[in-house]
Amino acid sequence: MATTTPAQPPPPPPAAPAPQKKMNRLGLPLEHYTGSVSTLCSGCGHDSITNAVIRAFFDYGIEPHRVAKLSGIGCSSKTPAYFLGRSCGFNAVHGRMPAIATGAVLANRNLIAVGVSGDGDTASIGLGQFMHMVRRNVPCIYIIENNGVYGLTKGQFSATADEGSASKAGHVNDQPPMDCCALAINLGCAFVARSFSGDAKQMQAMFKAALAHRGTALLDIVSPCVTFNNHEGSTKSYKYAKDNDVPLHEIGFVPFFENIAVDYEPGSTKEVTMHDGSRVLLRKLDRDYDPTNRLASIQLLEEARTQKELLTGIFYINPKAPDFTEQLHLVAEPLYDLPVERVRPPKPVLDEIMKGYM
Amino acid sequence: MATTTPAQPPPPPPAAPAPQKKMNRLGLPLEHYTGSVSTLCSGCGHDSITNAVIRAFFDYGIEPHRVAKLSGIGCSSKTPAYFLGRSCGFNAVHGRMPAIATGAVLANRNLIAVGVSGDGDTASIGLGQFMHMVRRNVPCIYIIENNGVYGLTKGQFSATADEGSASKAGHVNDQPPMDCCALAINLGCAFVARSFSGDAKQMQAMFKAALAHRGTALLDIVSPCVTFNNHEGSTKSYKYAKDNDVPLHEIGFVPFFENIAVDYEPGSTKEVTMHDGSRVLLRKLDRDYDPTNRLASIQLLEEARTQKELLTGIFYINPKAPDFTEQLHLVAEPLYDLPVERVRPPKPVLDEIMKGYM
Amino acid sequence: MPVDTMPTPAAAKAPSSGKPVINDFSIQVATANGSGSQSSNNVLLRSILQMGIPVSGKNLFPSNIQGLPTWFTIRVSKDGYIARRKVSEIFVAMNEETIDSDITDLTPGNVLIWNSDLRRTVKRDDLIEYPVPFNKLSWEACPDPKLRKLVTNMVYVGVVVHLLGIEIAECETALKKQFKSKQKAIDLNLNAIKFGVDWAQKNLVKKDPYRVERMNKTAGQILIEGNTAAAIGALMGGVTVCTWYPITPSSSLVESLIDLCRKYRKDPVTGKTTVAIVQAEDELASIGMVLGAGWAGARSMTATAGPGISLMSEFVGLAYFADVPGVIFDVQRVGPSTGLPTRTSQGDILKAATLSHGDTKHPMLIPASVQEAYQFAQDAFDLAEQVQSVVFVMLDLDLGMNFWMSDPFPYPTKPLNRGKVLTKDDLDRLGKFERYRDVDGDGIPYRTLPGNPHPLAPYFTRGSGHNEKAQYTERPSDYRNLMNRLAKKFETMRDMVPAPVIEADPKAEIGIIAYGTSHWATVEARDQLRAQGVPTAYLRLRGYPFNSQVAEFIDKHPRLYLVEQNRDGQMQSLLSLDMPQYATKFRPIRHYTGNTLDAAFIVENLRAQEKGGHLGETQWFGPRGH
Amino acid sequence: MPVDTMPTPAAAKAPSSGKPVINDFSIQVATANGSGSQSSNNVLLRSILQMGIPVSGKNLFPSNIQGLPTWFTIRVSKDGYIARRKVSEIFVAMNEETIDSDITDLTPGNVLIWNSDLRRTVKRDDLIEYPVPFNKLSWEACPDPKLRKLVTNMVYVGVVVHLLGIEIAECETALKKQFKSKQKAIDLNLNAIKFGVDWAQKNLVKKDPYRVERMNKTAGQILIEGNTAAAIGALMGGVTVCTWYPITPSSSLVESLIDLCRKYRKDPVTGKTTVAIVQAEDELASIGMVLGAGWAGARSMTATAGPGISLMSEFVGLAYFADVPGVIFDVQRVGPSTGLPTRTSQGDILKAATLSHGDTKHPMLIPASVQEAYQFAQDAFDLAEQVQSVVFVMLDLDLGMNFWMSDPFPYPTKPLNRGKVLTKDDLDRLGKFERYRDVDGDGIPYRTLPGNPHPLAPYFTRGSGHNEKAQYTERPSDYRNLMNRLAKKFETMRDMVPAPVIEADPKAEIGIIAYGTSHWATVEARDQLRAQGVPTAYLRLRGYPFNSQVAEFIDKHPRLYLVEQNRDGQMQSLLSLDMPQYATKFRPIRHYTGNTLDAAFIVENLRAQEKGGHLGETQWFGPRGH
Ligand SMILES: Cc1ncc(C[n+]2csc(CCOP(=O)(O)OP(=O)(O)O)c2C)c(N)n1
Ligand SMILES: Cc1ncc(C[n+]2csc(CCOP(=O)(O)OP(=O)(O)O)c2C)c(N)n1
Ligand code: SF4
Ligand code: SF4
Ligand SMILES: [Mg+2]
Ligand SMILES: [Mg+2]
Repeated sequence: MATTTPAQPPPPPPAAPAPQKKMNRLGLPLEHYTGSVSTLCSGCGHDSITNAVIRAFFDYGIEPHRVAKLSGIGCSSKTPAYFLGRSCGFNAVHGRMPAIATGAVLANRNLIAVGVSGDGDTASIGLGQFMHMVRRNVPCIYIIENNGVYGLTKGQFSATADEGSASKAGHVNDQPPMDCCALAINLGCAFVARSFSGDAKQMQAMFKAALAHRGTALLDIVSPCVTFNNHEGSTKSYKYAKDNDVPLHEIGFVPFFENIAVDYEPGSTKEVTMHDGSRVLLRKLDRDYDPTNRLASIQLLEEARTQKELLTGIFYINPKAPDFTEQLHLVAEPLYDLPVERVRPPKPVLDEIMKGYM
Repeated sequence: MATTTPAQPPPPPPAAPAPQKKMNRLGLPLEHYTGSVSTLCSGCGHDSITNAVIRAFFDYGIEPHRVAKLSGIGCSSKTPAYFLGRSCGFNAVHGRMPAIATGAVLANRNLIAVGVSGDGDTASIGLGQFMHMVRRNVPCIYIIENNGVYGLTKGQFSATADEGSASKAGHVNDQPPMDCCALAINLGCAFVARSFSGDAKQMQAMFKAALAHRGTALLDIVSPCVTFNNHEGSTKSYKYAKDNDVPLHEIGFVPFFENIAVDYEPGSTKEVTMHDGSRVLLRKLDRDYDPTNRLASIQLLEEARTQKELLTGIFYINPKAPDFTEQLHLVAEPLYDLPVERVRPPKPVLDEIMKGYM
Repeated sequence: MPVDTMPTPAAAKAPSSGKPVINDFSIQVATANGSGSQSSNNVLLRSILQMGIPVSGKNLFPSNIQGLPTWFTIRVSKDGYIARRKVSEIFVAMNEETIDSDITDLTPGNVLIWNSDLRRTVKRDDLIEYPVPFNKLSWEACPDPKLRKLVTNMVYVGVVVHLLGIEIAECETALKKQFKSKQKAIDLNLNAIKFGVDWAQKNLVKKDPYRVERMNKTAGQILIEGNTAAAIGALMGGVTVCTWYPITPSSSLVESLIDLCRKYRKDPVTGKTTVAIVQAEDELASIGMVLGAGWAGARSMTATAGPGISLMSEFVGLAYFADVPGVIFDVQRVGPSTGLPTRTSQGDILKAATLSHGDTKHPMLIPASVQEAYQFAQDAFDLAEQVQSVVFVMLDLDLGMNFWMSDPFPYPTKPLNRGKVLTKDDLDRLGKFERYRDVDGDGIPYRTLPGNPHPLAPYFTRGSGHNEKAQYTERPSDYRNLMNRLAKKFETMRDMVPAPVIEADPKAEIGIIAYGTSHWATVEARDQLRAQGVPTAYLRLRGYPFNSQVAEFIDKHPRLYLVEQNRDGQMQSLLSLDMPQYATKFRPIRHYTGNTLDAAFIVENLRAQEKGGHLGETQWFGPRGH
Repeated sequence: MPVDTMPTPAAAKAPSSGKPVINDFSIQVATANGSGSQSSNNVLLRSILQMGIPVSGKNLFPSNIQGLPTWFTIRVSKDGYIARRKVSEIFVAMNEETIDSDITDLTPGNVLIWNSDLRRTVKRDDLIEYPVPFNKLSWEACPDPKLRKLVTNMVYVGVVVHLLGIEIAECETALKKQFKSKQKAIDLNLNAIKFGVDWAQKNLVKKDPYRVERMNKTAGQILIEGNTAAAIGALMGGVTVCTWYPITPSSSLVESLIDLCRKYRKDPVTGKTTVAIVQAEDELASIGMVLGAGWAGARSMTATAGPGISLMSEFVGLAYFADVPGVIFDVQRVGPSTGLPTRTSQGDILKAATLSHGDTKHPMLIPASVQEAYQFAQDAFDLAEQVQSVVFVMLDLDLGMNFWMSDPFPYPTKPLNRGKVLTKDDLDRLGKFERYRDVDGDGIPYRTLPGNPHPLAPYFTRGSGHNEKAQYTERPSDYRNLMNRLAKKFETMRDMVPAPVIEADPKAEIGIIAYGTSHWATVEARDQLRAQGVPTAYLRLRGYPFNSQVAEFIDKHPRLYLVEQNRDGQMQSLLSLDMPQYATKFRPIRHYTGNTLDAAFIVENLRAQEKGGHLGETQWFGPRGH
């Protein structure tokens, strides 16, 4: 029956371009990283992000069963069905992906949480949860597929719509946009980046860097909605994004398992060693920029705002910030399947407690 | 019956120190600005804020019936019962004062909205509403009575608790604080200030400046909870606040109805003319600071954060930002009592509409 | 289309003979979402309507923007029935994704118009088939590849127009309506239709009996969606603050209102507007703004669907406890949770009525027609201000998002009823005011509005305990008195919400109760039952709480059927709790598939229960011991 | 204390003669919140308990931190009754703010111990009075002004100790308990008590009949709050994720758990913890985390009260629709809205059971005692995982925040029941897995957990339409099948929740149904009725959905009374909907003032209805036509 879109194996052929190598370091083919056929509008930016996720996880060689995909509600939040079909997923309620993700990683800290959200899902209804998750530094790759509108409900402005951006019907948005990257930095987020769904290379490098990070990694990705926000006058259209995308640096990534020495001219590249030993290489383009300096990142984003520049790149990294499971001093093993002896104190403990109330 | 605390006239004697002059410019006595007897713990910072509000509204000469007092839930949110007993008030649900305030000012744009909230009310459960209200620039004086804990539920950390601050029981907070001023500036708030409930003079000047402002005026006031957060190790205790309070400038206020020329040494004072013609005078103390420069205010707060400085003062003012009623192009009269002819189109309009569907 | 797999013993048989069937059949068109087929379907619908023939249109669409299967059904009914029919005699198969399952599901004797350029594997020899190479035709009809998809859809309109004998002039009129005055679009589409007509004329031999013939049953009728109707009602009801958060199927209600207000709620002199419409950040905010505005004296409203209702729970309890007015349009979709967001149900009835923690009850207005949607939208504002309460207007997706034929709406004759508001002058006259005193014995207190300069006017509103003077209290008797007054207020509402509509039948032993959109299938089912020798009386609920006519009706009829579109019998719950003496009397007819209700379902279920038969799958979770 | 102004025809009369009354009276102490009186009251309570006499303590406190009136009641009952009594024979008036109204409300013959240093204007000549200059005494007893307020409270303990004949050695033991090993505090307080005793010895002449005498009815008993009991249950139940947002009266449940886990859930080797306890930013987040954790296989819980329940509505509907486990402790307080946050009610029963939009139903466990709070907390985790559902544990403020005597809790004997979880090995063996297939015919499907490496294991969870394979679907029959399975699952739960406790009486024509804390007043009321020649049978509900014993019990008794602590008869609603054949049979006894229920209220209401009398004020909003 056609209204039943398959969400399980057998997975469809990969939507990404034919892989250069057949198997990744785990010996898995790319098909192990794809999902169901997308039901989004053809040309939707979200599908490009899906492809980049597939590619990055394949390249990095993550075992699919270790991943938990979490999302809210929206066209963007549907995408976890379209990648990593061999991972568990939870498409929750609107704006509440962070809570579900937090619960899941607390239950099982071995899970690699990938949260997908939309700009409406995150910056409108979900703003509080987004910010509190960031504040807690919950280990999760948090992807905002940012098109400035509510796609699934047919094109209303979201809170990331730029001041002065026009709707398809020609109405102009009067309010300043929420800049989720600026907010995240403000709250101490230790991995904050922005990309554009039209830049597959940049996205893939960022996803890999995010995989190497511990804690919340925020990726705010401008992802045009071809159906409702791709017109003249929109500041989230393909054309606008292409014309205004200013990459901050060129991002290279050397995973921990490839012990490669990379040559670069001194001063040309900023290298950051990630938590798992991978290295992120940021090759300078127009400006000198140190993504480990928080004040600099704040200034950078404020300047970009006033100049209405669509800056992309990794704005801030701090590979050392303790994540939420560490803050909570959890045991090393996942909580969810600790044996009864470790979660139910023995009888003498109950006796002791009872004595205290006698 | 004792459990029925009177919330209406006859109002109790003023809690504020004896007034210097008996009547304000409207010929009203101070008693017209007081409310019921406070039921907060004696010494609670919130009561000092209450007194400053009473004094500021008296001095400014606002007719009490023009004011609408709105609040959420918490010890702080109870305070609207303790000031301006001759104004209407609405003590709503936890964290949702902004929505109530927004609705009220849309219904009646002549109302002067005073919203009171706590740090739990605003930065935890109410973060989303707070930020979206700021983004809309809803005309409202938004007071956060910030004690770093949930007072009414007995002392749990709130989201403004500083990293490293200790609870009464000695547990240490691991997470970075939400800085509501920094967040508000990020969202384009056009009046952002911080004070300390121990500084009555600064608070009163700020409240007057806020009254002269159009749009959301955010006042984040550190207000110690003597019962649950006034101990050694707390960064929101009286002692800590007194020891660490660094006023950014000295605030003077010349209301529009007092046509006074103020003499000051050139370069010593920054003057800002407010929407209603009042003037805010910011006399330089240690540093040169221009509160009309947004980037500067962002840098200032980030520096204060890293140096763990409790800066107080007016961080940012922009008297020109259009408020929400203007953005919505509302008619000049309050909507709530427009006559039927203005809200129900005449019969020919219905005929025309019907024709369109034939 | 997705069929209901419940056994259908008495499915209507399509005539296989050549005897003409005039103005009495359904057409169903299968396309993909976002392919522009909606315009084509509307043109088809309107053309038939303009020929004076009663029609209705129902869109079964996916929760998706582009590419997933969509089915549009046009019912043509000389008798004026507008409910869905279980079987559509004519099927137009335009979607490759579903063509096989669609064809499999057809009833023998059905007419099948299908795009022969699609991959079809299912073969049938019991259908009347018209293969049409639509892709090829649209290549020919439209040189511009960008417009070709749209044109394809108009070509099938042409084929249907030819086969059914629809007047081409009416198509032209309908196109003008559809594309306003965009002549280029009109021409393009008209040409495509004509192309389809021509091709059909040359290539198809009429083998089926279905035809339209001009009647005069639709003169002066409008064709409108319930959401638009409600929006016009709100406009005429003098709404001044509207807040919302987009959610299917309620968004178009507010979006219609926005369009209307842009035109009709501008001050002629200043160009400023007399209404504030705010897209909130979520439903917690939108209901909060409604209540802030209602408290400050505005006529305030929001529109939402199930998930929004859940999020509004806490605030609605505050409104109950503190007597704050506001209007909530709940355009119901299939729950629980996200459920089927683009399918219809009556699944929030009990939930809205009892929303929030603690002892709470809220009034509901339940329109069945677009005219009632228009009327009740206005009534809701009056009622909210009169009783100082949140008022729910319970639409559903079927009413809200489908096109319904109706008489044009009457201009309101009553003034706005602003309820018990005391002005400064009133207070001067009265000399006293206590916000929550039950002065009139109806449980409804008087209120003042913020800004009233009289010294007695200000009071403090709170969701915590308060006495008659609006003072804070924890005194047990104060609390009980307040709760009793609120209960009394609810009693007062029994005769303030719209009364039920009763169609008595002195011969009937069977009474049927239905509400909302279940009405249309019920009307048709009653006619069928009457024709089968089973007369029925009928009561249509239009409001909650219930008035005394409901008990009388239940009492009068030995056997009582309750038709609703949810699993748990949510209206039955409300009736049983209000009238426990009848709790065992209700015989449930419950439809919960997301599809709109059809008369056959009612007839079959009712007759099975009359025979003492099982209630089908609904039985085992029905009331125990019943 | 705030009295209930409902007419009290049969109020208990205190004996005015000198005949001694041993171990059978109540003491009520009026103080101000935050004055430290809680320690004094606890010492008094414990001292009596340690003398082997059954006691219970109830705290009536304001929604405020410091300075507002508080009343603490200690009931001393040789027969072991622990419900509130309407009248307290001994009143200790320590609060100037309420002294006049408190004294006005006393029953003739009551004993009044009052602080004669307070301004009192009300005179009475029908009381047995003991004026005590407490302020003066505390000046003398305590040179340090900072401690004086606390000491005052211990001085009144001394006066009471002397008047009632409480053994001073037991006070010392109680003080040690209270102040752990802080010798300085123990000494200071003990001296204050002795000071009070001495003063009373010298200055007061015993005029009243009330005395305590050592018994042996409390040996080995614990004295504990229900919230603490539930926390110990959660600890023993193996909770691994607990999220919360502070709200009275639920906060102390989680705060107790935090304290317990700090001690008892640390890995002995690493010092790390085996439980994640998270203070969320609000209740939408706390329930979301519970469900995320439950989905990923943790035993997860949250605790909240009415407003939190409302905010959790949307997420709880998701859990229902997608079979996600989690435990919610609802410690009920008085609603609607903020209501009376520090007063008790059973006002969320219907609301929790039907929480969320659409057709939803959720199981509830309803403890009446601290031991059940402990037990059901454990059971809830088992049930949640067994049936893959949100499980509500419905406490109330009375149970949660008052001190109750109990046998020590038994160590659990059953292993943890983790429900139908398939491991990699299971999947290897089975060779197939469909997440939502009803394999066992009980409506409960099997699940895998994220992280399971078997290729069949992963599935996609969603709140939108899904078929048995967890695939997205909008197909009508898929939806209906899913809803039917969920309804069947709910049927399965009937015999999985705790069965009712029945006390049959073959002679009884009257059956009483009660639940939760209403139990204690009901037990006492039944004894009183029996003494009056009215035997009753009793069924105490402990879970929802109901099992077949409930219907049998209702059926068996010609007249059936239903005791609950809410206005609208929320449990009556659930019973009526489940067993419509009995919907008219319930005779409501509803107490809704925020005060705890007392036996006299039940006896009076029941007897009035037996006489065919009116139901008092509850009648006019009761079920119609009843
Ligand atoms: C509580 C609730 N309110 C409203 C909706 C309706 N809704 C579905 S998706 C959506 C917005 C999606 O926007 P965004 O997150 O930007 O995702 P996009 O579709 O643009 O990718 C809304 C409002 C809902 N599902 N739930
Ligand atoms: C929905 C909801 N959750 C929880 C509560 C309980 N509650 C009351 S006040 C409060 C926190 C108050 O903290 P804050 O806003 O900082 O005010 P303060 O008392 O410190 O002034 C909480 C959690 C509530 N009233 N409503
Ligand atoms: S509506 Fe927009 S966001 Fe949604 S699938 Fe289509 S293009 Fe993408
Ligand atoms: S608890 Fe804290 S915040 Fe509340 S009234 Fe007391 S001092 Fe103030
Ligand atoms: Mg979007
Ligand atoms: Mg606080």
